[in-house]
Amino acid sequence: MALSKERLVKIYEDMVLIRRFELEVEKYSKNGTIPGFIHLGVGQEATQAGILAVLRKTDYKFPDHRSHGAIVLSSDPKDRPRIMAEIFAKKTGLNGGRGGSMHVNDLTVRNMGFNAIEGSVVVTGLGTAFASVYNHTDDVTAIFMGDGTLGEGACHESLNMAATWKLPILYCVVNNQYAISTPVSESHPQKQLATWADGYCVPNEVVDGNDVEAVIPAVERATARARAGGGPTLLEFMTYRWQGHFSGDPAAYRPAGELERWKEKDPLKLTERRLLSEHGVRETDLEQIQARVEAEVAGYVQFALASPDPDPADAAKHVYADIEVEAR
Amino acid sequence: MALSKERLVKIYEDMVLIRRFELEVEKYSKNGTIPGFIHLGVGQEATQAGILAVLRKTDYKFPDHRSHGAIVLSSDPKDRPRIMAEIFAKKTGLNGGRGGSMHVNDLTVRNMGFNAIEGSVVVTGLGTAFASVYNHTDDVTAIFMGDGTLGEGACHESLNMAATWKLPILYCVVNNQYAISTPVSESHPQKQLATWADGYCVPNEVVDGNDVEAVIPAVERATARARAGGGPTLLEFMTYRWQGHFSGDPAAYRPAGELERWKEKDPLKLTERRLLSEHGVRETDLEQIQARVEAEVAGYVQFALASPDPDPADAAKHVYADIEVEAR
Amino acid sequence: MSRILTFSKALNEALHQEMEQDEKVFIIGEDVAKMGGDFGITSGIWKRWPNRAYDTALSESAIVGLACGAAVCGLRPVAEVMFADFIGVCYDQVVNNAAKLCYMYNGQASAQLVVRAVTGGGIRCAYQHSQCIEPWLMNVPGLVVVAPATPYEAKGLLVSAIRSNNPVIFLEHKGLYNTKGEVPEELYSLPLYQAHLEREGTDITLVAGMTMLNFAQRAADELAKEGLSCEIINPRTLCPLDKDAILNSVAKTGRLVIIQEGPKFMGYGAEVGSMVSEALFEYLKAPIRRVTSLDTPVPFAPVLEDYVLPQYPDVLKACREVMAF
Amino acid sequence: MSRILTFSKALNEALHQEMEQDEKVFIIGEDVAKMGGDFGITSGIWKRWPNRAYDTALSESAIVGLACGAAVCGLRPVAEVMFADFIGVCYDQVVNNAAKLCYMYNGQASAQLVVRAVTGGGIRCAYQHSQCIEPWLMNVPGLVVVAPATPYEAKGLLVSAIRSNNPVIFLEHKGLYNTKGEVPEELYSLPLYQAHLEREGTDITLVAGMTMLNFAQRAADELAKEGLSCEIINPRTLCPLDKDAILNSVAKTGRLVIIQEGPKFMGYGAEVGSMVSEALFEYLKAPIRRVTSLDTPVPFAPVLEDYVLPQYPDVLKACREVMAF
Ligand SMILES: Cc1ncc(C[n+]2csc(CCOP(=O)(O)OP(=O)(O)O)c2C)c(N)n1
Ligand SMILES: Cc1ncc(C[n+]2csc(CCOP(=O)(O)OP(=O)(O)O)c2C)c(N)n1
Ligand SMILES: [Mg+2]
Ligand SMILES: [Mg+2]
Repeated sequence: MALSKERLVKIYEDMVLIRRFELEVEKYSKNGTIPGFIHLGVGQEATQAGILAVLRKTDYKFPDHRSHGAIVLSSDPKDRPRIMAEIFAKKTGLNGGRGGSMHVNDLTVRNMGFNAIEGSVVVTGLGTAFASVYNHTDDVTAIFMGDGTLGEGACHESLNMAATWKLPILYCVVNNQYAISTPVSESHPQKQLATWADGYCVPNEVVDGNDVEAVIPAVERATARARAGGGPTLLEFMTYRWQGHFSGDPAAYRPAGELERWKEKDPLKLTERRLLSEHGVRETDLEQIQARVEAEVAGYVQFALASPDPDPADAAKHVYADIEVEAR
Repeated sequence: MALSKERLVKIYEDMVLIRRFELEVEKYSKNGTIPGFIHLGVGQEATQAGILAVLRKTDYKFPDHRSHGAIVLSSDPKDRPRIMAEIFAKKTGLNGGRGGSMHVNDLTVRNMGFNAIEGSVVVTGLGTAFASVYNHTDDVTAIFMGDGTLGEGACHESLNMAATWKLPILYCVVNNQYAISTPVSESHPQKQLATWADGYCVPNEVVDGNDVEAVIPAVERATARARAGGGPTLLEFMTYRWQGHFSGDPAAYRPAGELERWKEKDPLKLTERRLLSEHGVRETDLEQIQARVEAEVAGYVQFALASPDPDPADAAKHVYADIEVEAR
Repeated sequence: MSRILTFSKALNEALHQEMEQDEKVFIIGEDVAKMGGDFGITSGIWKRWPNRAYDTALSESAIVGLACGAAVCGLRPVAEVMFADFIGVCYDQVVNNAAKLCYMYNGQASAQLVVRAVTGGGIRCAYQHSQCIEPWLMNVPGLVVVAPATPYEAKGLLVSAIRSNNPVIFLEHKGLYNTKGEVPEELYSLPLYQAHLEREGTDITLVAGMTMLNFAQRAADELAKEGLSCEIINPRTLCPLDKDAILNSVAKTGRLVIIQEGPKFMGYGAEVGSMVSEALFEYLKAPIRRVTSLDTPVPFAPVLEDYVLPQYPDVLKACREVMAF
Repeated sequence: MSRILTFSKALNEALHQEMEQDEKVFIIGEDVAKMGGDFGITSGIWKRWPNRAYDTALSESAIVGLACGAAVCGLRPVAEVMFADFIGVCYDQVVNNAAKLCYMYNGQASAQLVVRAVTGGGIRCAYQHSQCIEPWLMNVPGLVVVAPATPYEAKGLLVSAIRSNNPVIFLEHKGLYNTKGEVPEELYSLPLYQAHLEREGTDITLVAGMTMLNFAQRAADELAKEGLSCEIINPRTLCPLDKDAILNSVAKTGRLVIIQEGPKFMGYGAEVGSMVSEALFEYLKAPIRRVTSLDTPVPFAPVLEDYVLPQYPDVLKACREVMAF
């Protein structure tokens, strides 16, 4: 079933927000304002926005290293400037600037954050799902993981245990065709990664990750199953990252024309066309949305730029829950 | 196709050897002569003898912690007493007594030994298989692994890589129903573990592990495929260990009657019946074999008992390939 | 009321009593539920709390990972990885996840879990079942490493470990399981991060925990006959270490012998020695001595393993040398 | 003939030249073949030897496990695990397998492999991409840990690591990749297990490797102006450590400052300090000092990371204190 105009418009705005956010991050990363590595999700907006559109605030969310979009959408709008500030390494960041791009967490909305070791959150997620069952709640755990991450042994231990215990987990495999420079076909034997879950008798689907109207129903099916005690589901979202692995990677490993072909499947354009042709939305409406979002994100950047650096001595805080370590 | 009388007689003798060997080890473990932990393979003789009957001397063999039988059969008969001596912690042991029951290796016959971390040899085996391909030989790598061991993440990394690169590996999953006290059904979601390999597009079979005439053809199919460049195969051998996990474990976790039911499927009895009914072998022939093997194994024990302890200072040898570490 | 219990039974009692008074506590690991653990430490728990005791597949990363996630949700997992050597396969979860969660969450949540593991040599189980893995974990800020030496400590420290909001690696030396000692029936706890002054003395400080404490006590008795007075410090918590307890003692005695199982090079005795020699340069009357295992893997044959592990006479020799200096 | 090369290029040249002269050498890891490695260290190899360069899935245990098996068959794998922090996920293969194979095989075979990994902080990559993981590996008999400090060492030590019959963990500090120095064109090797005397001096011994060597040299220059003469020892191989080189130097100077990135507690400086204070008790004129990181994880924000990492002024301060003692 197609989405209502209202819902599709809302999700379109979410996708525009992700795109905008990423392009701003790219700009300030390239000009050296943002320290460290940055992994951008441009091209993957439909997967991130679609999943977050279904998840509840109380569901446990484990983003991966390419999840700025999911992180922004999971947080309360008032906190979103602080996500940009975190990426900018500022004191006002959601985590006081100690984590940065790869590590933004927000426990108030159960964004459990990413541990930069690929595969690690895939087993950590067993624990939040376990807690839901232990506490008799119907919260699900959604884990973002790339196609490459599927190579890690931790993924097997997680799927095996989740399948055996029927834990409420969504394995959101974002297949953007590459792990850094390595194409999926060179690191995995399956034609579709989703079929890997067959080996564990875990329901799985291949989903067009660029089409929110494909993403949302699939995620709804999976969350419904999980909340009903039906156990885990693995969803493989077929999509593509427009930039290199990290901001700055020339991505020379991509065959000529590949990027262009995928750009024709731009998730934003796809939804724009639907809104215009099927929902009677006008170009000007879309332009208004884009303008509003642009201003919104510009505000995040302003906030981040205007924010102070962390207090150096904060670096010695919270190593342990109860005792202090020696500071300088 | 059924095995020839000669071959079946030979393999029967191999199985009797394993049974005999294990019972002697149990005896000297129980009376305290053998130090450390012992894991016995009584009941699993057909799987071990069947696999070893097909493997070549040049094939790489990775036994597991319950593989005395496979270890004995892989070694040159003249070296077999030294295997018993190794288990007895003697200087004359194949490894000078430094390894013992779980760690007997014999590089002269490419028994690569076991690393007591479950799942570890499953990835190490990638390397011997890789070397076969690198060196353009058709040697296969056979890895023994229990049903429980399949829980380790390393197994996933191994199967994924072997399937992607079509490495010549036999994953010999010895399903004896338990991992220590935990039944397979409580740690794995599949009805048959073999189907786990479907998730990697790896050919797999469920095999009656108590019937050498089922084991041998299955292993022959798998080795033929591997030698021909067809990649890995996973074989699940359905069998049962008669004793507890380790010698001394009362195995209170077993439902009443289970052991008895499996004893009716005694791999030795099964083959005896065949030899008597289908191959015109006489009781007395079987008794001669049993007597010969008994004397043989008694010889191993005599050798082990008569052997001296290692020289203590040898403990400091071979930490590094080229430099000595400080001794006492 | 206190009675004589084995180290194993003391641990088991601690688990039962903590399970009783905090429903957020659960146990998970291989064979810990129905069978009650490879070493029987968790026996009886599954019978009383079938929904709070979980047997798992052989998946140590999943066990520790699950514990991390559950802990962040407010539960108090007590995970077992059987032999401490197996921490190798879940090392990433321990050092890159559990150890850093409190820091990553700015103190808003933390990996309030316990990983129980059986450490040390002596039972002829060779290379991968006999190691003292403490040093693998002691350069990792955020981790707590606890190592009890007596049944009394086993119960009191395990209770504190479970209640701690930090990830605690709780090391149980297999050589201690059958040792006996006085243990109060009632629920009690012993403070983490505090060493215990086992015996006061004036001539030499002996730092020794787990099975090595017994060496220290025997040596102190024997040397007492020679008119030598040993002070014994049992670290109890290896990391973060109770530096003051050790420094105060050595400041008094001026001599230090560290008795530690496990390879000498980069063993925890290295930190103790450096810390003391830096802080008490002018107080030291003799060079610090470390009594340790050889820098080799642990072999199987008794004569070989014994050759590698620290031996009691080594302790006497070290003490006499330090005094003779 | 020698020219100025970067540390990265020197490593790359070592790989090319060893690949050329020994067909048993191959490289394996994530993105090491077609892309030439995340940091470009393996670039050009796949083009020249397409059958000896392997891109893998994200499977570090499989990478190291495969390397172990292939090594035992006589090949010489050079594996890369990218960031050294990732050794956490294949730790078991490194410490329980590679490190022990020579011992388990009674010297008949060994894990003659190299695991290359990028260690250290400074590039704002936070908790799991910035650690100095040396201490995770230094209490594990059988392992060799090598840590070059200059392009010249990078090439010569990598060549020796590849030729070594021991498992060598080869640590490349990310802060050094772009540093430049003289590197001979021809194939040469530098001995493992030998420290290098970087500079002779009489007042203080500075032990410093990798990026810390630069701190030591700057400090030595600056202190020279104050009439202070520093001797600098660069360990090169952290484990097994060249104890004699350090002892000979401190026996002469009587003073020791260890400069080490990574947490202080149980860092390798702890072993150096204990070893020296035990052996040279009567020679030491002042307490040993360790300049290290704080005992915390490594945070992201530059001001935070800099606060945690050892800073150059700390070195001067330590040296002056040691002299003033
Ligand atoms: C255990 C581990 N190995 C390797 C890395 C380095 N690394 C970071 S992202 C990445 C590629 C991941 O690919 P994929 O899972 O497909 O996610 P994508 O980058 O395509 O979104 C690699 C190899 C890591 N962070 N952790
Ligand atoms: C990584 C690791 N985890 C746990 C153990 C302890 N352990 C040894 S054997 C075993 C059970 C293995 O079961 P299975 O693989 O089915 O083999 P079986 O004993 O039934 O032959 C366990 C848990 C180990 N040796 N290594
Ligand atoms: Mg990808
Ligand atoms: Mg089994």
